[in-house]
Amino acid sequence: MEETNEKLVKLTIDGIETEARKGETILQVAERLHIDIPTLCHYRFVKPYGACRICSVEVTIRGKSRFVPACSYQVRDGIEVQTRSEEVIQHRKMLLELMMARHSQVEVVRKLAHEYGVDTTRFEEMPSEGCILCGLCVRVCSEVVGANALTFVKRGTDRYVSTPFEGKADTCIACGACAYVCPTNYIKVEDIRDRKYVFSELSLGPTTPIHIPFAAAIPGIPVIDSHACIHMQTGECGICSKVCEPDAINYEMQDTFEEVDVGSIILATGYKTFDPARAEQYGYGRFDNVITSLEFEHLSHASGPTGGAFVKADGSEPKSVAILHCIGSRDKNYNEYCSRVCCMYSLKIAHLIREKVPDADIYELYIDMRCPGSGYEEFYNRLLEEGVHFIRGKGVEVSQMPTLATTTPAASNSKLYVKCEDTLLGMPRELPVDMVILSVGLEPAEDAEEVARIFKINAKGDGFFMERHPKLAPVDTLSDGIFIAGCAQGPKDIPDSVAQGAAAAAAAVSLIDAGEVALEPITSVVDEDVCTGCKTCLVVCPYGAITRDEEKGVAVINDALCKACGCCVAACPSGAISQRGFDDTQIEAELAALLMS
Amino acid sequence: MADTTTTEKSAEHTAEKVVPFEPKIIGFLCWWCTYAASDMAGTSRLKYPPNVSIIRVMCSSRVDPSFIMRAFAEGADGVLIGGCHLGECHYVSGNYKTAARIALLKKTFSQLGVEDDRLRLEWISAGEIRKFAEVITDMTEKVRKLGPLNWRENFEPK
Amino acid sequence: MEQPKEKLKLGVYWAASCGGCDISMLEIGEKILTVDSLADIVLWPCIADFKYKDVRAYPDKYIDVMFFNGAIRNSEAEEIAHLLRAKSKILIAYGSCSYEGGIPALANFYSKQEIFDRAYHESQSTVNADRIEPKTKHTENGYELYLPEFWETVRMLSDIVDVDYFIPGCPPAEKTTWSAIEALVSGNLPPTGSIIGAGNKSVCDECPRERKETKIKRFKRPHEYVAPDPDQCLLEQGIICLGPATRSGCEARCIDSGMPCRGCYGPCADVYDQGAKMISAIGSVLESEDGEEIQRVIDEIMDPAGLFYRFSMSHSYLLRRRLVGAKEEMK
Amino acid sequence: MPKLGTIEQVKRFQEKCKTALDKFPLVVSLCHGTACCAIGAKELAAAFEEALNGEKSVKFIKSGCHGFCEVGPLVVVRPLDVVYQRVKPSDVPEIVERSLKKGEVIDRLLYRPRGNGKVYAKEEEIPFYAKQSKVVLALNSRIDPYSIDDYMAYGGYGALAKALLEMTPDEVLQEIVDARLRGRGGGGFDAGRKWKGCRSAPGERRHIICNADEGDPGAFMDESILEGNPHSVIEGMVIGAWAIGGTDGFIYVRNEYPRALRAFSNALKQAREYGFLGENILSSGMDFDIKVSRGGGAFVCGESSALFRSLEGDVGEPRAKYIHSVERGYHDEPTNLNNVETWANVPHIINRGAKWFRSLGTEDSPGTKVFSLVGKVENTGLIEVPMGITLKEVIFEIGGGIKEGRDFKAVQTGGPSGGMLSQSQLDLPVDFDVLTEAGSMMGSGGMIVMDEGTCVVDVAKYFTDFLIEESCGKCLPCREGLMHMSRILHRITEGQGEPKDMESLKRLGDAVAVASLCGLGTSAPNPVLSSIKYFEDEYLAHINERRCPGRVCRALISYHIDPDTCTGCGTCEKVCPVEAIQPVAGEEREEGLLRIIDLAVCDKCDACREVCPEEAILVESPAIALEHYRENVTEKR
Amino acid sequence: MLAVQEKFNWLPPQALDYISRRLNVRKPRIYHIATFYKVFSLEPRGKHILQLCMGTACHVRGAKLIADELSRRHGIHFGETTDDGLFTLERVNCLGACAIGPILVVDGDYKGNMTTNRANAVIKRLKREATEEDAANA
Repeated sequence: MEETNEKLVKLTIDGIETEARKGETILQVAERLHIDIPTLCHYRFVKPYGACRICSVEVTIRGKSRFVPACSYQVRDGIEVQTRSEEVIQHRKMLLELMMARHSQVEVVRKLAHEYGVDTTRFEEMPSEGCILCGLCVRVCSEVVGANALTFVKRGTDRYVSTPFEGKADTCIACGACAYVCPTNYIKVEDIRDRKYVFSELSLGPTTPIHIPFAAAIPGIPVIDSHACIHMQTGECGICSKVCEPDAINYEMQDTFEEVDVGSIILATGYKTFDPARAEQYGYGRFDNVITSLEFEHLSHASGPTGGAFVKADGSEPKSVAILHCIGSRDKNYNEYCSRVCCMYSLKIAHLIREKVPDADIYELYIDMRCPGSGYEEFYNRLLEEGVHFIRGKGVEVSQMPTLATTTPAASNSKLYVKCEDTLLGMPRELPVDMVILSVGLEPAEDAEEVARIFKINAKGDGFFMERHPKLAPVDTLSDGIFIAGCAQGPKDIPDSVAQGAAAAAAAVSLIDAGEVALEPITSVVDEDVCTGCKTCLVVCPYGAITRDEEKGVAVINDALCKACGCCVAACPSGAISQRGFDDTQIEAELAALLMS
Repeated sequence: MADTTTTEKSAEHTAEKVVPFEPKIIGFLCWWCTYAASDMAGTSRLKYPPNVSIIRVMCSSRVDPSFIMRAFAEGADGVLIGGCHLGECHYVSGNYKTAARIALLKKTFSQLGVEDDRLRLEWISAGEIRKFAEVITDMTEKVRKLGPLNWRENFEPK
Repeated sequence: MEQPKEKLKLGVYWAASCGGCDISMLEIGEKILTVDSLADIVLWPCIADFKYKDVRAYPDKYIDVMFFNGAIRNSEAEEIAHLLRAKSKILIAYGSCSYEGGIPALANFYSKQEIFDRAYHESQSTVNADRIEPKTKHTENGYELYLPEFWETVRMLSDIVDVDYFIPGCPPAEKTTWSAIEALVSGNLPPTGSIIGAGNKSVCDECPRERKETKIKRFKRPHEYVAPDPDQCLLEQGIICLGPATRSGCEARCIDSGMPCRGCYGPCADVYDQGAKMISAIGSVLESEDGEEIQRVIDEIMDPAGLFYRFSMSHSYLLRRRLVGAKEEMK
Repeated sequence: MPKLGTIEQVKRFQEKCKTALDKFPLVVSLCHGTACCAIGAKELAAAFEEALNGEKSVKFIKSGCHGFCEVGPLVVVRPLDVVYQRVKPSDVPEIVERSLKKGEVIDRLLYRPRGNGKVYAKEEEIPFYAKQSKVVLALNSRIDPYSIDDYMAYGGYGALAKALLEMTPDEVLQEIVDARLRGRGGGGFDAGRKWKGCRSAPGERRHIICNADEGDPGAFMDESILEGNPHSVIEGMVIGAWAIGGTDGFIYVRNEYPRALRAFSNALKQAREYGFLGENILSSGMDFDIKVSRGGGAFVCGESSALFRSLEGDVGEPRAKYIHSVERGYHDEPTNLNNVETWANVPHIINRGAKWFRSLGTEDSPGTKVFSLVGKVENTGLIEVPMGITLKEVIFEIGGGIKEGRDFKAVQTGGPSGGMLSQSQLDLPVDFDVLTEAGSMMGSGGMIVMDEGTCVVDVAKYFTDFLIEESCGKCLPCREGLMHMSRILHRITEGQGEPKDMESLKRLGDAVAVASLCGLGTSAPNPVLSSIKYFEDEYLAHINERRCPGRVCRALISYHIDPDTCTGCGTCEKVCPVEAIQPVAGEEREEGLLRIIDLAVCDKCDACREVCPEEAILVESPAIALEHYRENVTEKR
Repeated sequence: MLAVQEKFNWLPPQALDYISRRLNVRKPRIYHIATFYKVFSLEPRGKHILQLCMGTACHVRGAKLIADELSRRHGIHFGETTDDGLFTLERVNCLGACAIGPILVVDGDYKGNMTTNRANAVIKRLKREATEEDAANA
């Protein structure tokens, strides 16, 4: 309740003299004084209801004492409140006994009853599912969410909570508020979508619309998911702003686009992993226990869904794991290039599994074990010593039942069979394993094409950004001032990416430091008397160096960007563009000279 | 330096004392690849006919069809244009423009009676010095077969 | 318009012409009266009969301003061209035909023999069993008849004589004609040999349509577009419009009525060969990064030479189709 | 009819109606209340109308309930003032001929109380009426509820005119406060103070509501008032509106009272025609109208906050009572809710003044109270007695003692929220505070007399079951507590009671009373608690001896035929639905063989006992019955 | 809703939808009201509506016996409609005619001083009438 200058009310509670604003309830005063009063059907953001009566306390006014629910009784001048008097405790015990008769198996009730020493009930047990009819869900749904999807039905002992006419409530927006607020969590939010529980969803997403994206998020401040937020949809709720002391929540904030003038741009837009679903032969998405290496990272991470435990989809511990290299790379039908990093991270995965499940059989199916650089080969040898089985042959298929005659089918039928050709032994093999980890290769980011188009740099055949020169200028691009770094330029591991990042930054800083840019000497020039702004040259220039000056209606060339290729000179239909070198006149003179004889 | 093959031919026709037709071919070579290839070909002492006189341009897209028209009009028997392979143009998309222009030009020439072989567009990257030499040799032979264009005689002398 | 001392002597002649230019002289409407008040028509075969001998009778430089329209197709045209050059102070090549060859110059795609075969033998309506073709000299019962020599190639006026000024257009627009007359009458004329009455820029300068820098996927042939978008540039809609490579001055009258510019005002200021420039422009605006696709799209343009050299055949480097052994290649 | 505007016009009109009424020398008033109609009053009315259709000099009235339902259908003939009871259509010609034409009294139709052989003709003489002092029910037997003229003939709407035109709202309010009129709905809260609270509460709109929900089973006084004299309630409400500054009025009628609803709606229409409702009532500048809203069969809606919810078109779920309804009631606006009987008293107080009202009843419970005296009492019906009268007078003098001379056991007052009073409390005066102290409650005025043949535990169980049925189920103690109390009571009545049950009943009752949210819950345990307090022995009988003193609890009783009194007529055998009654060979009696009840088959439907002419069928506890059975049958056979 | 109940003797779902739309009242509230108040029934009710008063006065004078009679003998239970759709028995708390309890109301017609025998008689009569009626129009 906000501070108002209404007159204050004096009262004593449990012998403590205190003051409260008119209209405040005993519960609020008690909370302020840290006096514990049990509540079941009370929730701060809904109007007090007074159904469970467990919060009843003894109030004496002018000598006459009576029992009132602390949650809804508004304090009055001169009242004397006893929250733990002998009768209060006795009645609370009786109420709990009544509740135990009906809801003995409900966790909340049993715990509260236990606190008051009530473990058995003299009354006849009449177990009901778990709804203690506190009405919180109904009230939250109407007062806070505004969807009005739930209601009480019938009255007296056969009163229960349900949706209108027992059908599907069409106004329900599945916000889960009722499930959240239910003290006995008797309401569950069913995932009516019939999707299987697939590891890729292990991220389980945030539980509430307002959340900190993940543990180590920078900046570590909460964000609101506008689709899930009730306030954004129905205008109701708004609890988060009520609770936030610094009142930092502003619902109207929209994503804003900032227009920034910069001298140089570094594109480090990264990569995406190869989607193994494209190669159905590996069974990703069909079999629960086929996961990608990224998902393994998520699974084995301490703050991951399973707290770091490496388990199968059904939660049990896998005894045998196959790690398949080169999924989606060094493969004609997907990506021909080698993604460079999969071998090393596959070894790391094998090592991690060895740590988490010491007695597991780990198979690594590889074509060539590429461990370049210092320390990598040693790691590989260490893996060899740790008893990881290395099979030199690419995994070609994962199926649920054995296909080769030579394999001995495993006992339990939950095994996955990885077919491969062991080139060292020179025969096909089929490994019955519990789990398959696909070391997926690297691919250009989803929007790589779009980014290339915007920044007027072109992409190589395989989709990664084209550097100015593979050896001499790996972080520069053809357009001056635009640099690329990391996997955007091609698959590479972290050390290389970091090195490129530094290089790009250095290049950019050197530009800034230099203060001026060496221009191409023989850029093109537009003759404004002749040019009509027909935009043919705008379309032609790959560097976007030519723009149209709307008032004068003529093309204007930006010398800093022009690379002097001369394409626009040839393209200009009215011959308005000339060049400070290789000009028409010069070439025609050369031509004439050559054809003199 | 005249090619050995041509000397035999001339021996047979000594009687008619026919000087073999040496086609005059203009070559517009892109500085980043084909020109570099010609440079490399030279340093690696590759043999190829001298009929192509080379004009260096920064990019094949600098070659204006009017140059080619003019070249033929003023006595060239053939025109060769060398550019980087598609997708590898130093200026990102220059060679796409050239491809379109030359295709259109070839159609126009076919209407003007200029044989197709006289105008040739080749993608020769800096390293393909062998290919450069072959192209030059092949084109020279073809134009020689076609004979001189000398466009001027097309009209009554004025 | 201040009154010159005495009336100017004005002449108009039509060589290989359709007569459109002569008629378009009247497009200046009632201003023809001011012209009449300023000048006397001393030669205009289209409206009044004149004889060679009369013209020859004029003293040299007699005619102040001579509007010469029509290309040089035969010897007679060449002869009169020389004659009028001599007789007139200012010789103006009026209209596309005299300035750059115009429609008649399209004949340069055929040799003289192919034209005669078509005209006098193969055309469906001719019955010419004994293959009679016109001769330059023919005697008939004692009289000698002469016909002008039919040249192999159609030339523009400036190929024959020195032309003082050129007025492009097929026919030149009213604004062009009038601004030329004004310039002549007022006397402030640009250096000889330049173009008067038209702009330096391309048609796009006067074209109201909006250009959005769009690249074109493929070109549409005439039958494929019925109602192009009225506001957007035709070229950007895939319709080949020669506006960008054509001199302005006609106030984009064709484009206003939805038809692409066919380049009748000839090349822009710094350009000689209009066709070549257009080929380059069309090649540049094509959006494709795949060799085969580029070839496929270009193949869809059926008659590039005819399209790009519709008017300026004589004002191009190659001037005509090759004569030697040309027949078999002609598709 | 002209809209009356001034007090003179009202007075003059009243005179006009009075003279119109006096024109009829003879008046026949037939009780057309719900009870009488149920036993033939409708047919009787038809017969009278047919017989009198020609007569101009006789005014035939189908009046509201006279009160003496036991001897209905009732006909009162004036000016003879004679009361004919249990009149059948066949008596009509005789009544017309002898009483109306010749003014003779028909002896056989007079009231003869059982036992003392006396005959009473006049209304005043009949003991049932003698002790009563009718204020609210005074006109019930005199006027035709469907005619406003009759009501005005007796001075109707005079009080309204006086209040609106001659008194200021404060004066009216002060009059009610002085009268210390306490709410007749059950709470007994001082109406005057309530009006003042509502008047001073902030808010532009004030609602005047008449609570005609009367959920208490066994109480039908509100119905009779509404049916018999609806105009008095309307007049009371308009006066209330004038005093409080009410803007709009409602009456919340129980759905089970269709006849009362019809009478009241008709009265509303007439009142509007006469200008007592609608705009500018009696040109006093006050606009006020009353809308009728029907309940849906929920006892809980009797409670004020639940009633407001129901009126708002929502479910009758009560709200915490700390916010007085006068401040935030219906639609959270100031609301003044009073019972039908309370409103009906208002015109009388205005007419005859607070001092007159204080002269009736006791010091702190002035005025009269209407009770519905039902149950095992000789003269059941509706009585209006001054507060302070003792229970003994009510039951024995007015009620005529216990039916069929049986012994009195208990009386239950206040309906389900009330309690049971035993023999020892008979001398208590009847008023709000005394009854509450005694553990019961005045309630709406239901007074159910119980004799030896009723089982206290069974009644307590009945009330608890009733309350479970009617509880809105919102708060835990009421919903769960009552359910468990009922389970215990069921066990006791089925003979499986345990001694510790008494303790849990008390503790549970206490908890429910203390912790419940609304009135229903807090008063629900009263019947059980008071019955334990006064009839603990009967509970113990059930628990320890498995015996039901009242011989009602089915599990604890069994039927057997007394061999000495049974005449062998066999009627019981014919009636028994399960053929549990067989003749006993060789046991000749006057009219046939002795009958015996096969205890295994008998399902105690009580049909045989009802029809036995000799009352030979006795209800005993199983042990005794078994013993009888063994004596008479087994040895004999 | 009372009007609909009176007219159709029960609350058909379509009617409730219509009410929900017309009066712009949320569906859950209507459902709660329909199940809260005794007078409403969501199932169609029988041809004859029997209302047995279970008020205190009637109870004391044996209403319970009649109730047991109806349920055991004729399978008519409180708040239910017999399978043949003939009878719906409803429990009512005091009809205001306590003096002549127990009362059984048959289709609006009050029958006072009811006993188990008279109750049986009434049911038999109604059943006989129903069978005659079927015979007549069959």
